[in-house]
Amino acid sequence: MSTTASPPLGRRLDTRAAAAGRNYLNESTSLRSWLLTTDHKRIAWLYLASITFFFFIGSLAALLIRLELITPAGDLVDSDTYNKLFSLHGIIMVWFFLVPSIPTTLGNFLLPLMIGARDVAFPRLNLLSWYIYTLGGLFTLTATLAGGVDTGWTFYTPYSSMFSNTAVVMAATGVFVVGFSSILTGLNFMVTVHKLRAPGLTWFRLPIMVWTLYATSLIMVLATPVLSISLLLIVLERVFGIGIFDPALGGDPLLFQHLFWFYSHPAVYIMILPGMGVVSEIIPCFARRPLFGYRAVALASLGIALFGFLVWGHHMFVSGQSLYAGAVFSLFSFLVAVPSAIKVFNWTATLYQGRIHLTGPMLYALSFVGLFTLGGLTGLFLATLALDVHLHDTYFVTAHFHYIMVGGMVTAYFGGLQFWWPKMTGRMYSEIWAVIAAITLFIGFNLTFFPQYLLGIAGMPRRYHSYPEAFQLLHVASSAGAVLLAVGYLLPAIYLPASLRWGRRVDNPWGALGLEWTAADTPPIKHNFHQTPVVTGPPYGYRNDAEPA
Amino acid sequence: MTSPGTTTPLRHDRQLWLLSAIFLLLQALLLITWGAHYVPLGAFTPVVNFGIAIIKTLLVAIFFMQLRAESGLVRAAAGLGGLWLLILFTLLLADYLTR
Amino acid sequence: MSPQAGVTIQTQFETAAQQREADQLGMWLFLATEALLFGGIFAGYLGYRVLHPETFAAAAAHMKVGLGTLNTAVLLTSSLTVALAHHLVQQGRRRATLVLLGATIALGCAFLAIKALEYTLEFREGLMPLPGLEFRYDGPPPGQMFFNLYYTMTGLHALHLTVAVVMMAVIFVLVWRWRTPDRQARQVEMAGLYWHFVDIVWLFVYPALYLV
Amino acid sequence: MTAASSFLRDAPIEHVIVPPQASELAARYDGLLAILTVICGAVLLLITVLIVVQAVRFRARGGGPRGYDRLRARHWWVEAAWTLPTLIIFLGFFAGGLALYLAAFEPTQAPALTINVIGKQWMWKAEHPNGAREINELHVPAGVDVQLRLTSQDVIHSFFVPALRVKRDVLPGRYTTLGFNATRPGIYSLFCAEYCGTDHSRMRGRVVVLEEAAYADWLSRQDAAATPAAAGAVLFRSLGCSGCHAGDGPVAAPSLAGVYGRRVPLADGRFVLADEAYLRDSILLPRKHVVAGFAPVMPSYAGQVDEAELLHLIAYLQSLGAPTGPAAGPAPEEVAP
Repeated sequence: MSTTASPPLGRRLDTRAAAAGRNYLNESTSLRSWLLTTDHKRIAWLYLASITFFFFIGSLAALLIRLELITPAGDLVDSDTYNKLFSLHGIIMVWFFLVPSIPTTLGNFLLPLMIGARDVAFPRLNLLSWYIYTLGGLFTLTATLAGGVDTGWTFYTPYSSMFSNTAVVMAATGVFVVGFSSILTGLNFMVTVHKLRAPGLTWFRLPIMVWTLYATSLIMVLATPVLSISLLLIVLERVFGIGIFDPALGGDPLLFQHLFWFYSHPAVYIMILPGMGVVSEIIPCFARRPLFGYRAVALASLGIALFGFLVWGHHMFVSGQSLYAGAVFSLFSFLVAVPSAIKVFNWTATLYQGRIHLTGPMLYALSFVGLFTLGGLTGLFLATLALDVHLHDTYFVTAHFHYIMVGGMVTAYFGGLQFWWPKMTGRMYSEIWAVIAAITLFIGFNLTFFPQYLLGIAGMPRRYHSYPEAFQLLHVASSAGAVLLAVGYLLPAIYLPASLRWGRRVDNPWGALGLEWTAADTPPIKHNFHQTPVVTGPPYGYRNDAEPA
Repeated sequence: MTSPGTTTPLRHDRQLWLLSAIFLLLQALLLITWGAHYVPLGAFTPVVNFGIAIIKTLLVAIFFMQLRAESGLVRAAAGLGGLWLLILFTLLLADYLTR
Repeated sequence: MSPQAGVTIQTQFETAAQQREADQLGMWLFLATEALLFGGIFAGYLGYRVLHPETFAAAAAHMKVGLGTLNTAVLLTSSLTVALAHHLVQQGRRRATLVLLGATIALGCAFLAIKALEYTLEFREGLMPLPGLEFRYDGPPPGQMFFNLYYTMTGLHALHLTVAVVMMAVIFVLVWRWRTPDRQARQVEMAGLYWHFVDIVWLFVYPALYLV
Repeated sequence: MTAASSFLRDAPIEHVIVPPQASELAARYDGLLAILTVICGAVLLLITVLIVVQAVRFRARGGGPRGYDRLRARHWWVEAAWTLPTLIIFLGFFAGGLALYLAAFEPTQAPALTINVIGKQWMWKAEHPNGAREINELHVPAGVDVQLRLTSQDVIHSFFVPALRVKRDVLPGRYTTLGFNATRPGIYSLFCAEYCGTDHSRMRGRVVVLEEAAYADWLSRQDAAATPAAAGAVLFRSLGCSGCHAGDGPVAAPSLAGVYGRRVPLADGRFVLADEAYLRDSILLPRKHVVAGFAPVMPSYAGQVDEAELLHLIAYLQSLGAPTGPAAGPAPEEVAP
């Protein structure tokens, strides 16, 4: 951070870690030392293991869905199975992958390192979060696999509360439990950022990653409990018949949608904000330029977190919500899009006059910008009241949020994982394969989801097990893309673990300038720093006149 | 911030006096709410009821929960929940009141 | 290191003050979360009250306002005893703290007992919409919705109060042992914050359900 | 379930991407869609080109020192330069969307034809004013302001006709309305757009738009048992409503003649518009709105009438003209067609 000259890319440093010999990975190796660890870096690995597991379960469900949709007749699985598959896919991907992934893996690993702290504020709570997450997740998975849940991840009442005869109670309980993991992580991060910053590390010297993690945590703490209570009401309804959503008692089915989206729309920002943080770290590093408009990007993160709470009703434009409320929600939806647009422009401007290295992580990051832009722009279609009437609940929506969440967030997650992989392991992965994987992901993703925009405009509704034949061509294209996408996901799952054995030892292969790179060993020692770093300048002190490697 | 041994006896007496006074005020407010229940106030009933509840909450938070002695950061954290509840209620009512 | 003896500073903190502020901030953020949890169901209450104002008022006439008011008074008193306990434990006055903590626990139990009495009376009147039990309320259906909300809200509150009572009991034992007075002072403070919060929730449950 | 699948008849879809424009709204809709697509497409193209061009132009192995960074020198001006136009364009989108939305969901003139549609797992049931009924199909005349009165018997459904660019959720316990004016005769797809359980994807059918004369002809060929109003009149007697509301019963009850569309004074001094929702509530939740001057003694009919019967009762009440006397509405027989 205080460094003035950035070392060129690819410089192979004699690792200080090797000289010292001790790091957080080899400090103790027993299973017990991992399962009872309070070290944020080890907890990040625990999360990485759990999350990868859930990600592949969710992906498998997605693949089956796409296979089923190759033909219009719905002949691979029956409709109940299909409904359970997309519910499983949604529940797993949203709550056990997208929401926790970057904050709990990269966030856990990096947050204390980036702010010069020895750990998070409440390390034992941090471990507890992981246990809650994993046990709650396995509980839900058991429910969705054994009994099956067919409500979709949205649990809309009165279908979920009175009509579905599947394992809704178990699944909702599992998601309810996992919510606490999210809340505790968010709380932990917020206190950490407020109270544990290194001397000299003022707010406007924080890396954007920390800003976005902070904004994410704010949403986790304030939105998750509302989801908890609405799921609890469904469980109480199904167990005791309390009928809060029963129309026969004067209950309003829309109440659930209000409460659900009060969480679930901000949750979209829980998913995307950390991705924006990752990209804001990667792009300056490989463009050898400080992030353009640092303050604007930092404040935009907080702006998104706040405005994200004012827009939930845009999921309900055709639901029977009051037209006036719809207008208010539409207006706020456009306002929340402004900070996102600002970020995109700033990332693009960061490249200007840079010295751009198209490494694997950089390709992921640039893919993110492109895919997120398309996802965000199509979000404007959906925020436009009249256009949403036709597009709501069609494949246009499916395509839109997959562009944000898969094209955006998952791409950022993969990019970030590879950017910090050397830091986490002390080993370099295969760059060639990373480039191939990033390109495969980009092509496969667009082939999968772009046709879905067209399907949506054509009027194909979501969650359809069988469909009119006219839509088949686009569905086949989408399914073909899904196979390519699966390859793009599988590649890192092979070459990243392989690097643990065959990768060369590195210290800071990118010449990156964050505190985590410059002030800590690679891999870091148990309490991160030999001595507490003192920060004297702003982040991203990259220079584009450094000599090439 | 108070820590053992740093509080003077005078401060101690004042603290006890203050807490007891706040307690009496809270009970008085409770009696007013209860009494108001038997007076037909029409549309003002909820205003009075919840207005008094908010006053009581502020008293408990500021004096019993010692917010007055806390840093601005903790006060902000305390206000956070209230602010977000306001967002939830306002936008929810934006639907229910104009439907 | 801190000049205060007895405070263990965990590795991630530099000073005792930093550690205390972190605890304090963490607790208040947790209370914000809890506030939103109750906020969700209050939002439901609010929406339904706007949709069915008359039937809610009619159903609320069946509430036992006297018991509700008594319970509010009990909880406010318990808040006083907690606040006093926090004050006294900082003075190192163990015995007085124990008396006040004991009083707090007793008041908490008294609240739960009165609540249980209320539930029993309502059960006898057939105003409890349980499966397999006849619900005897001759008003229109949204009245039943009112009772459902009443049981959910007061039940969730009672659950929180039960947790708070158990927490207070544990801290009572810790203060009794008096191993590390400074830590005990922190524990009383933290548990006290939670107790006050549960009290505040009731301050809204009371007018929402009893004084419609 | 097998019964449901036998109803499955898809409309012939010949379009590839953009559905046919079968209503006035559809043309305006497509115009707005085109504007957004062009503007957003241009922005996407701009960002993509900027990334690709810069990645090549400023590639690391390009050698040499870099030029002066003009953007950074006036950094806040640059921020403002892209933030303000963005905001203005967004507000433009908002206004355009709002105007069209209000036009679609709040039509200014009264509909010429109201058709009741009930959604249930997993079929659409429609009933025309003359009593003609159909399942998973809806015949409507072209060039007429049609209003659908939608309700659901079980879970939330959503009535979606891509060619008309209309969609509206169908809620249990509530009436929502959907208005359109079909301009082009033809057969169009009808979908349920809100996930509603096992056979959600089979809850689809066809909307048949006919010329007005053809529609009249089609109507006349349907064997309508009784009009909804007549069916409602029968119910009105058999449920015992007439006992009190026709004025000759033991209990005083408000006259219902001409009640529909009137502002009714309530016991607490407020007024409420007697629309479908009000009449529905008065039958199912009679004590929600007590009419001024009457005791709250009416029992609830919840559970005794289903959604279709409720719509019949409302149709009957709607058919009652202006009151003929102070307390007596016309007897049911008088209004039968």
